[in-house]
Amino acid sequence: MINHLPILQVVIPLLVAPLCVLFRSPRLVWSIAALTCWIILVIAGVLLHEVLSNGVISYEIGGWAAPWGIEYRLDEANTLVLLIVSGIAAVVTSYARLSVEHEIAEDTIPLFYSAWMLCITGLLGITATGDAFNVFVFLEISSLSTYAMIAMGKDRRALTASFQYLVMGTIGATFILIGIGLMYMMTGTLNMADLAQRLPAVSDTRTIRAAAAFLTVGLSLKIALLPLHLWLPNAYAYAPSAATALLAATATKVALYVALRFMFTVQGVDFTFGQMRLDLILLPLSVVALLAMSMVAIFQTNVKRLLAYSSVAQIGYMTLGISMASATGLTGSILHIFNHALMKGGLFLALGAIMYRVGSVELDKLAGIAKRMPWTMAAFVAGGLSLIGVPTSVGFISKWYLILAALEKGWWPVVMLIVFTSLLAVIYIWRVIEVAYFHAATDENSGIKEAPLSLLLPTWLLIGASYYFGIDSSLSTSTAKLAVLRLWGGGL
Amino acid sequence: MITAQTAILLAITIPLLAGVLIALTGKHPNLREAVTLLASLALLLTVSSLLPAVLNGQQPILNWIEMLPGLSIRFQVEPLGMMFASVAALLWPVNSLYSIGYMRGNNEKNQTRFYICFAIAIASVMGIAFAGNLLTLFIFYEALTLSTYPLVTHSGSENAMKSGRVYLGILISTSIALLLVAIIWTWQVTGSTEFTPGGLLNGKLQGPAVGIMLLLYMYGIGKAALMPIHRWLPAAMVAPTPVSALLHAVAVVKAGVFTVVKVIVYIFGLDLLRSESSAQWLLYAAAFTIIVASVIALRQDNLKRRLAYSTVSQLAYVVLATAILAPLSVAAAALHIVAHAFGKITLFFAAGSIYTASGKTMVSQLNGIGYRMPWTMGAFAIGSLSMIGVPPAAGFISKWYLLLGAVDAQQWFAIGIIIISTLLNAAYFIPIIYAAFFKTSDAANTHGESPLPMVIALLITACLTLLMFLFPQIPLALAQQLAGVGA
Amino acid sequence: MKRNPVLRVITDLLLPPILLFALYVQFHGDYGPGGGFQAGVIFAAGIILYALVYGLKKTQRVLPPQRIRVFVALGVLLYAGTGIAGLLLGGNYLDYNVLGSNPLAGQHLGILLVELGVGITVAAVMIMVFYMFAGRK
Amino acid sequence: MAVSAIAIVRLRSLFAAVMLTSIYSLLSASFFLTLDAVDVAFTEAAVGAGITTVLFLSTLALVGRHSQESHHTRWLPLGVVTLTGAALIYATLDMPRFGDPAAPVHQHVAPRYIEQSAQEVGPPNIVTSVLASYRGYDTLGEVTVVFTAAIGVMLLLGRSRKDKQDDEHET
Amino acid sequence: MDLLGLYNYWIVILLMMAGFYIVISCGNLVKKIIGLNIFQTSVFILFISMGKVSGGTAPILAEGITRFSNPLPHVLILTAIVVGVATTSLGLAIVVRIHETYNTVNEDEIHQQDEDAE
Repeated sequence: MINHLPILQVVIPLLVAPLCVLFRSPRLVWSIAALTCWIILVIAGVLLHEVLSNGVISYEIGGWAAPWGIEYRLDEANTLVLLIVSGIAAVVTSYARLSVEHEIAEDTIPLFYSAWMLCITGLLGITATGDAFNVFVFLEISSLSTYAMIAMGKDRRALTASFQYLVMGTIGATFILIGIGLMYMMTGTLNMADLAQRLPAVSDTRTIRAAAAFLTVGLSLKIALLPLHLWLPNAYAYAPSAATALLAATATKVALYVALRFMFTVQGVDFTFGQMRLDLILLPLSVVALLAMSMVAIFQTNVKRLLAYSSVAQIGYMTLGISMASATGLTGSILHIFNHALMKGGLFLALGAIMYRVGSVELDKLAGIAKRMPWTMAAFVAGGLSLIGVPTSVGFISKWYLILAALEKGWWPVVMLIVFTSLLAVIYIWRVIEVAYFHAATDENSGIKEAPLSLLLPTWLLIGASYYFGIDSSLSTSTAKLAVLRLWGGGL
Repeated sequence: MITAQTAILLAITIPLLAGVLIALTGKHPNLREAVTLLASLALLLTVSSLLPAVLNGQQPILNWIEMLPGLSIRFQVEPLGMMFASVAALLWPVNSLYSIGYMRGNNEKNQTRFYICFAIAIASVMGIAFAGNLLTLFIFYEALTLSTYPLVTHSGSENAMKSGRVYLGILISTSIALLLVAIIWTWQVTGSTEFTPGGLLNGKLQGPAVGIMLLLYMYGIGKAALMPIHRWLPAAMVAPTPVSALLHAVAVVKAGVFTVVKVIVYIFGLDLLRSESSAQWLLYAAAFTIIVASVIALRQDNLKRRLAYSTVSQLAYVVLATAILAPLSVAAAALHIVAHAFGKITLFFAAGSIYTASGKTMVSQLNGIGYRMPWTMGAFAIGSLSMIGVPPAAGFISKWYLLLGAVDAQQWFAIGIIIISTLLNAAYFIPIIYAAFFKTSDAANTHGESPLPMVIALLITACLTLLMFLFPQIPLALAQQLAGVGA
Repeated sequence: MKRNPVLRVITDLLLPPILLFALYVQFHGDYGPGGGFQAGVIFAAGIILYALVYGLKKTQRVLPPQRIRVFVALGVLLYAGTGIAGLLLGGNYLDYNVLGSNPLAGQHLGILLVELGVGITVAAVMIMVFYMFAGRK
Repeated sequence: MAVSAIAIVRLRSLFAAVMLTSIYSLLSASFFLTLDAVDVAFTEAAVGAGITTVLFLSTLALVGRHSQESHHTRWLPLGVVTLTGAALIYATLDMPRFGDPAAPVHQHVAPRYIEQSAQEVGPPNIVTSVLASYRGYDTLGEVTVVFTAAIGVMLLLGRSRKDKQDDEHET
Repeated sequence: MDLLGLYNYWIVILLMMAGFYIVISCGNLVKKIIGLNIFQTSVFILFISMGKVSGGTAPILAEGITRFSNPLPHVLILTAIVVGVATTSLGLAIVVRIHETYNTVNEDEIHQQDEDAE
């Protein structure tokens, strides 16, 4: 069975999704979903171990050899992403029970979990596949389920947020489809490894350049890279809490991984940075994203929105690392994908717990909440410190590599930028902390109790992980470095 | 007997453990404070158990986890760290005693949070003192900032919040914006962040880069309060007095200058700085801070604020001493860290004692108070003498070595600064003592001395100030070891 | 429309051929154009026509939404399950060669099952979606 | 086709727009037919002209037929569209000519489907072979997408308005 | 240069852009979905065009025919059409819900209502 794990990773949640529809009891469906997620986490762990010890795993679906059939191709880069997605999925699903019962009408809960599992299936499928068109198909699975989940938010603005995301997401997906189509047109193949071999011969053509451009724009929409981030703040702010946590920690990361895969493996470093000079486009966008979005975050009054804008800014760090076009920079990016998933996931889970008790995440409703929910707020503080990049947290590790990469290049302004945006993070995190800790509690808040254990435990699991990997980063950094070597191909 | 490695680990875990226990016993004040006191004594024992080995020239090392590839959390007990740790460990029990009196006497809220944060801050101080490389130091440096933030904003008032923002803003932003960058740059240049005798950067970095690196470090270490990044220190005065005492005598500011000395001695190395003209600015920056801060102190009527600006100028002494770059002056810097700690904590204890007993905070209100609170004001006088640098107080020793070092290095400019600032010190301390003992009080004051624990505490620190003058052997030996000059 | 006898008669006449045609498309996909997807759509179109003429209530009495919901899931399960079957019989996922006695027979069976899965899901989904929209009035 | 597309841009009546979309769909279906894509044509006719139209009409029945035009500035969208179009035109410049049998698409991967599928898979309809077997996994994904859409629609429209109001009264 | 061979593509691009323009410029949500539909359908045509081989026939094996059009794009587009209809139905479902809660499907009016609510 062990050699079938790559496909089982994706197909198990895919099978569970329709199963969810067949049952009526929310609890039962939740148990199945949670169990599934832990199983796929174990699978992802085994796969990562396999990849680290034995190298790339290729799995031919249907028994048809690539490029005729569809191939799953696991290397250090995407297995790490698989681990992130399934790990976050496991923790967040465990957390979801109460939060979902609280925010979603009871009779639709089985359907909600079905969408939930589909979203996870989609994300895993995108990550595992070695086929360009398959990426598109699974992207749509995850996107459609995401639209549906976002629309389930209690606030009516959830509907418009979902619609906006649907329109922008579909445009993005169609752009990706055009990009893939143009590449197919010039090479006759859809398999990524095969594309990588055949592209150099035609990389001089205008068609391929346009293809790369369309792919990049389409993926940037999904990554929420400025200025294509417009869908994200509303979507994150009004989606159900559990869904926000799942999406914030995984969706944009997976899209970014796909972008990396195309930039590095498929098109190759020489093409992406030598011919297209993508670094020249990414650099200013990342800089603006970091600065502008951090500042916008400071002025938000809804904490979920605040963190959403912070996410857009943090994506800027990841693209900044890529734009340096150096091994250290890319290591920083990949590490930040991993690290940011942990901390943002933890932060949104803490917010979900607050939502569960307070019923709102507006800043002025949180006055003095730290007294009532000390553990939840402690988790928020810990996550916030990680976002700032305080040492022993994962945020510090990412920042270390990014600054190191900028220093290697001698890009002092970029060093200053990274540092400055960390300070902006201090401001927006501290606004929340001050209100929660030092403002007197309002009368409404006087009866609020600490969040139940089933919400606290998963939250602290992620926060704990974000400190574990901050103190002992050997596992994450070594995997990230191997992933960089793999992505870079022979050029390093 | 426990091994040195265990002792290092214990020194950090005892206060942390105490924090947990305090949290658990928060509902029972007596038990909670017993925990604090016991833990502080246990820490004192642990730290002193390390002393003999260090005096014998050993430097116990403990490598903990590898945080980044090739970069672990590492502890190494060298003379300066030993000195710093001993001072902190010695003053924690005293400060705890004092805190109990103060917090109860003023009926402060959130006392449990206070003691927890205090314990964590002490753990961070131990981590800073024993840090074996820059990364470790940085981690505990940030932990110290964060754990003292709730102490500064303790009262929760609008004013406290504002000051808290200044405090956190300056300390976090300088450390992340400058210190972290400097550390990563060092790592990029040398592939290491370890404290190396003779200087890690020596021979690896030349030219103006040295000056820039020095700039990053010196202003990155915001806790050393070099002007113009000193503002957090007066702002932090909104905190309860035991915190001010801790911040200004033991933990935070000393962590700052301690880091400055360590960076200059072990990261740059005296030779490198001496040979680079781009690094000479430090001396003048320190001199500027000494004079300006003293002048400002002279004009403060609020006692705690006057003490705060006095601290700013005294910290700059340490920096100045180090910047002279002579072995003797480096020893003086180390000594001054200790001497100032004892003296300033006494002064703050006295200020808190005055506030608890009489509610007074202004210098102009203190006429004749010496008769009502003889012990407190007596101790205050001893502390002041130490600040000015007059025998029989500890301050004299460090100032003496400072002068020796300056003469040795023929830094006439520095000598001039020292003399002027001594006069200024005298100008802002002597009037207080004079008013307290020789002026008659204008209002009908009925208060007496403050609660007994506070009086005991401040007497202990005053005695320590005198004792260090009389028996300076141990700190002297450590300081000489650090500077590499024979006893 | 419910009262228009002409429409009713035409619907009655048309419905069986439409459903039959759907089945033809479903199983003839191997040889000519068509397959599960098209068949599903045509089947659904038939039902929708019926619903338009006879009303939603009556249609739902014949095909209750609950049952459709089961079919929605069933199709996907059939498809994915076929893949698992291949896996259990020693091949890779979705490898049909191992399903039959020889590869060609296996492929034939596999494609049949898979197309059936597609057909069921697509028909069920289309009917379901229509129910949902029509049910909002 | 072009006419119908541009007419949709100008039209205010949503009903007419939907009808034109349907016609557009049918036209493209016939276009597919001329391009030898019989399966695609069949599907496009059934889906684009059939199901999609029904869905649009059901929606219109619920939301009303007329579109009020908003007074946005038209320059930004026009700019974006022109840019995208220009990028695509640029892309076409190096494309293989339409119908060229020597184009790379016909040289790699596809020949095996045409030559081997009869022996390897069986059905004479190559599209079916590729769809269900060679790239069967994509089709599984496709079915899952349809399933996802159904889940989404059921989530959104499954509860009647009355249920929801009851719910809100409770909380 | 034989530009005539590209003429076909250009028409497709024109259509595509018309759809795209509807999506991003129209304030009416239903019309946006219509635009998406047209946009996607045009992309399908682009794909199918590249699969065409002059003189080829539909890729159904039969006696005596040796020249087939490329079946792979057909397969891809079959999948893409389905994805398209799935997106459309979900999008319309959201539109219906938006209409129920806001009583309008015009983007500006929705925006206005949200701002008034705040």
